[in-house]
Amino acid sequence: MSSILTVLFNGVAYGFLLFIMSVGLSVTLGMMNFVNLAQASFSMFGGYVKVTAMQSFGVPFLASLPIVFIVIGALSIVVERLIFRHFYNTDDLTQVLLTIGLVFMSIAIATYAWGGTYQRIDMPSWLTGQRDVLGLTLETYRIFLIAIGAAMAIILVLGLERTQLGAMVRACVDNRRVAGACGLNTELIFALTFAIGGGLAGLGGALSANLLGLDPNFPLRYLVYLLIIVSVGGMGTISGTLIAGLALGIADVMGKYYFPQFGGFVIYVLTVACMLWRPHGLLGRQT
Amino acid sequence: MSAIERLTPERAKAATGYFARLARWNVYEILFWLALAGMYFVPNVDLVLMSQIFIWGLFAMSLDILLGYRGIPSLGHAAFFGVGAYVAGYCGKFGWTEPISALVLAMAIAAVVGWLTGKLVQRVTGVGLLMVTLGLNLILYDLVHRSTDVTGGDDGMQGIVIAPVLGLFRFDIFGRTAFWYALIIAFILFVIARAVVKSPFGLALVGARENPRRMIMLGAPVEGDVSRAFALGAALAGAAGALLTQTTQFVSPNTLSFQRSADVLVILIIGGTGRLYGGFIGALVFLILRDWLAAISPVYWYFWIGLLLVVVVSFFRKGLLPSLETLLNRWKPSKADGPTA
Amino acid sequence: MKIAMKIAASLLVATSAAVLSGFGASAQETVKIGILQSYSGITSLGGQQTDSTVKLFMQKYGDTAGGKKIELVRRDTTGPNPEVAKRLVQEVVTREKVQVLIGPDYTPNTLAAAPILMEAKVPSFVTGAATTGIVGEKSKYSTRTFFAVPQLCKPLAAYAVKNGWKRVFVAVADFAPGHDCEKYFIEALKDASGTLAGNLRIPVANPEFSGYMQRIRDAKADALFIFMPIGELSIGILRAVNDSGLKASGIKIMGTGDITDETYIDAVGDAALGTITTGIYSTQHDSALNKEFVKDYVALNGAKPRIGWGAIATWDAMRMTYDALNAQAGAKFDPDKFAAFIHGRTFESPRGPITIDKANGDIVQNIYIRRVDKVNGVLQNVEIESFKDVGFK
Amino acid sequence: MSDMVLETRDLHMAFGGLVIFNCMNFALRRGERHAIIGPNGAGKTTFVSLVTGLLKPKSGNVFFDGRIVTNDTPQQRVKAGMVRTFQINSLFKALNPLESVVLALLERDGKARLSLRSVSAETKLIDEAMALLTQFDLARDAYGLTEALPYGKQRLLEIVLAVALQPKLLLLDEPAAGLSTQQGHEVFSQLAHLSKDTAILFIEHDMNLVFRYADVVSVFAAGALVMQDTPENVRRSPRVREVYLGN
Repeated sequence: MSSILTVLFNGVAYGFLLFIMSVGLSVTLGMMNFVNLAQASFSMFGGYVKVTAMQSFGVPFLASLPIVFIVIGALSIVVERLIFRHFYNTDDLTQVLLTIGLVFMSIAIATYAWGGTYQRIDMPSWLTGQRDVLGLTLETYRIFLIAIGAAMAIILVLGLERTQLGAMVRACVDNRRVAGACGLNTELIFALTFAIGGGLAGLGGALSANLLGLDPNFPLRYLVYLLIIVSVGGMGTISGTLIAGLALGIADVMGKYYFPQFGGFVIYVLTVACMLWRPHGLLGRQT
Repeated sequence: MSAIERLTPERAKAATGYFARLARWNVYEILFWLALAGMYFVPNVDLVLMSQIFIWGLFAMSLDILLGYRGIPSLGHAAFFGVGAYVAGYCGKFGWTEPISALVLAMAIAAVVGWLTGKLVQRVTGVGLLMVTLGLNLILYDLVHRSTDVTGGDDGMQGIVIAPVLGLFRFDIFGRTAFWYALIIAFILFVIARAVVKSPFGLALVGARENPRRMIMLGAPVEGDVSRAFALGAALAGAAGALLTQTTQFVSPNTLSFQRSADVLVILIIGGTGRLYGGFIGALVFLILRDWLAAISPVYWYFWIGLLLVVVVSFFRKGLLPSLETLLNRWKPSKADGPTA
Repeated sequence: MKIAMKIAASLLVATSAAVLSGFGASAQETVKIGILQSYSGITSLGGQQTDSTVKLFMQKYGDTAGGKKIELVRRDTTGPNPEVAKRLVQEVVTREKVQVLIGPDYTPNTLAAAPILMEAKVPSFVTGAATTGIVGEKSKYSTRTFFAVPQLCKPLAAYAVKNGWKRVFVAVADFAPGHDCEKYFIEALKDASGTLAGNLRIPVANPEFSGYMQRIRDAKADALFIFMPIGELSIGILRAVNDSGLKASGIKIMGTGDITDETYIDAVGDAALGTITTGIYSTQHDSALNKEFVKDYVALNGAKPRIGWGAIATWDAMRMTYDALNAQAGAKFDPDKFAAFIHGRTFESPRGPITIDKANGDIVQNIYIRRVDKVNGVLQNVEIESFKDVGFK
Repeated sequence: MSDMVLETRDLHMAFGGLVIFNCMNFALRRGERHAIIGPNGAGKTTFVSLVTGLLKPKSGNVFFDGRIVTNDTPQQRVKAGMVRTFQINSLFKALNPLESVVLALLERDGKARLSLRSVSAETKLIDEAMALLTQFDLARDAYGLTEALPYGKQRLLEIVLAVALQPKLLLLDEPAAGLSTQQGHEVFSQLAHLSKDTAILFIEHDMNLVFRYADVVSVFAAGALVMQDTPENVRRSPRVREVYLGN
């Protein structure tokens, strides 16, 4: 019984990890309708910023997280102003090509700046090891992941899905001219949304790097996972991303525990089945 | 309102002539293929690289049938390439060494796989379609990669023997046979694909790309057409895969990788969709540049390839070929307007 | 003036002698060595290490061997990509006229290139592919300076049982080398009368291990044997073994040396401590030759990235190339003699003594049991025991 | 064989909890020119979509040509002779008018299947397409970009694509929408030339057009058929006025 609960707990934690990694993409792709694969690169840079802050400047782990959010958010604004804003009206494939190009460039930049090998990531001792909770021995970092993932989910769902800002972003995306005429500063709102999306992606990288390994190839390795989570959840819905992350996370861990012979299949098969069943994602608007 | 006009014979003839003109080969096309063949005689040219460019061009063209003509973006096109590659590999391994018939078999099996894929996804559009094709690709890759006993797995399949083409030309280390074999097969399949897209079926594909709802209200079997387009695209992709196996006498899960699916999409979009030639132009530019960049800047060539993509989408929004056409049309504005079907 | 005349005259004589004897216009023949490694992306470390080692070797032993000037031709295989690797081999063999090849890396690349090298009679060194049987009758010009999978997988079974870890759980990466290793290890475990507590095949694209960890824990084994390719999978599993508390539960963690490769063991961090691995080479190897090698390497290339197995495999390949060229000094390059000279040779390498099998060109070498320890604050694979002259089958 | 080309019996439709139709019974004779009028939200377009199969009713049946077609796909209904146009132009942007009409004819005859023969081999269909374009005064625009056509011409092309299929029943969703009165009359006078084998059901707001070209007028309001009668009677009906002006 205890092993079932531990496996379930680990699945939930993995689900939150998937959510944390993909929520940045969910914001730009879902809310802005911009296929920004470079979110994966923002994640990678988030990881590097964290590592650099901690190792070169002695910043504590928790303090490094807001730094990551701000630095990567600012970087997103720069990229948005310089490049992305010229591509709002292009089709999906053009955006894919543009942003995959940026991903390639980011890999070379990271190799140049931080070298081609994996980074050493030291976690503070209070986040390592295991803790006994209700008779179960649970990994400390996973407890932390669940807590921070849940906090992010609540803030984002309340802050972006249910508020004025969210409505404004949607209005701007649906019709820029009308939104502009209504007195909304579309440029500012777009840039802000990108900053939030980028900052979240950076956080995702910073929070997952110690589990996933951090090297210049990070974006290409995890891009597919980001796409899967966001599309299974449904475009434009943060709660969908959360549900997809949790569902796939639990299924993956359970699958590996009970049916290890199926290997990594579980997540792919579920994705295909889900997209055939609901082509616009679990919570996406089915048109 | 003007009085009702009658259809004059001249007008009817002009209309038929219009379609005939669309199907006719123009001088640029002939020059293009002659130039490809002429590459053989360029001193010190890398013949093997050229043969792989033809293969990638054919592969990208097969995606063009789906993406360019039918408007279906597949993120898993390498699956069909890989099916063709492995069928050709098994043929060579188990004694069916004659390459041309093995290639036809590879196409046939890839077509069946494509048709079934089409059946599965014919009601799905947009992101769902992207993710389903991607997912199927990943599943197939995983299956082949893991099944070491059956496929050789990650190490690749060993013991593939390919007999000389027509019993005369063996695959030599200079890549001479590979060059001509890949070029001629690619050309034959191009001619077939070209005929298909200029046929009524091609018109129906473009119609469904432009407006599927209207096609339904014309009574068109749009869903069946999706399967047929997938079968055709898969057959051509399978041929490209078989060509790769036969010219390299080797096959590995690499032929099925997501990386390949992404690369072929990139190549096609760089070249330009909906023209069949876009894939070949894209393959020429992409592979030659990549080879060159990897040689001069081994560690950082990713940066330059990335920059190339950014530049292409910034300045040649629709790909290189359409930009080239615009340029040519500017020189001779009298060219009759014609759609791309 | 006289001296100048003498020099001119002797140059003239030498030149005409060269022309007459058919050596070409130059007095000094060149030998082109192709280097086909991966320089891009995730796999770029392999190429980087090869380059560093070749640079060191040529700095130390000069750029001529057997009177022939060494010229390098570098190409990027871009990783395990047989389509590219085979094309590049064809390209360097037919257009660049390369006579000796270091690479290509990775098993599929090696297999795809083998027929070309055989047909063109180009001796090659396998410095980065471990599958059994990829050198031998199908490629008699090939020589392996790396290792063969059974070399690393088998000895650990005997070692484990000897130390009383009888029930062993086996976790391998779910791809061809993993399947090979699983087979060899389980065979050896049975021979040593140990028992299999369970086994797992873990997908190569896998960011999450907790389900597997729980399964391993449930099996209550004495030891866990791991085979993972170099990279994030190795880092991930060692961290998972540690974070999940599996290691603290007392199970012994062992595996092939890939999982604690020096190039990224720092990224694993203290989670790697105590891991027992088999290896062909550790920078900690206690010999004068090795100490000199490590000192020179660090002096030339810096302490980072750290020296891994690719470096030693390349070093020995260069060593044999120079020796073989010296052996045929003054004669036209002969690939058959080159291969014949190397096959059957035994010599001392920084890793310890190695022998190239006469019939197969495969390698026979000492396999070391190492334990990850901190040496001067740095994680190192410290050799604690060795198996002498382990064969490649 | 019934002389009704289209009938619906007890058609029930709802989106979520919102009931659009409850018990809609409707009939249309062969060759009839039949107009549907009614205020916005009366369910006119939904009705056309139910009839043509783009939407499925919750219950009830659609009869076409004496046969139940409720579960037929839109394509099957088209093949059976039921063709519609859309309220908003629904054309092929990248195809010119000639290609569009040829495509419609190819689909009508089931000739758009995999083949290696160029479209130009279908000379008969191309002639027919050109004849249709000529008849609807589009021959001069046959090779131009569809996008670049003036709106009225696009509207005509929309109708040509439907007419090309030689339907037994042509459903036109606001064919004159966005057209000037004069253009509207041009469109309808073209339609008047169609053979009497083709019944026409059209939704229209312009009462001049309705009363001039329809044989029968149905009035929809709030998901119900309020009245079905000749144009004269409808014009005079106080109920219809009530429907439009409210109580």
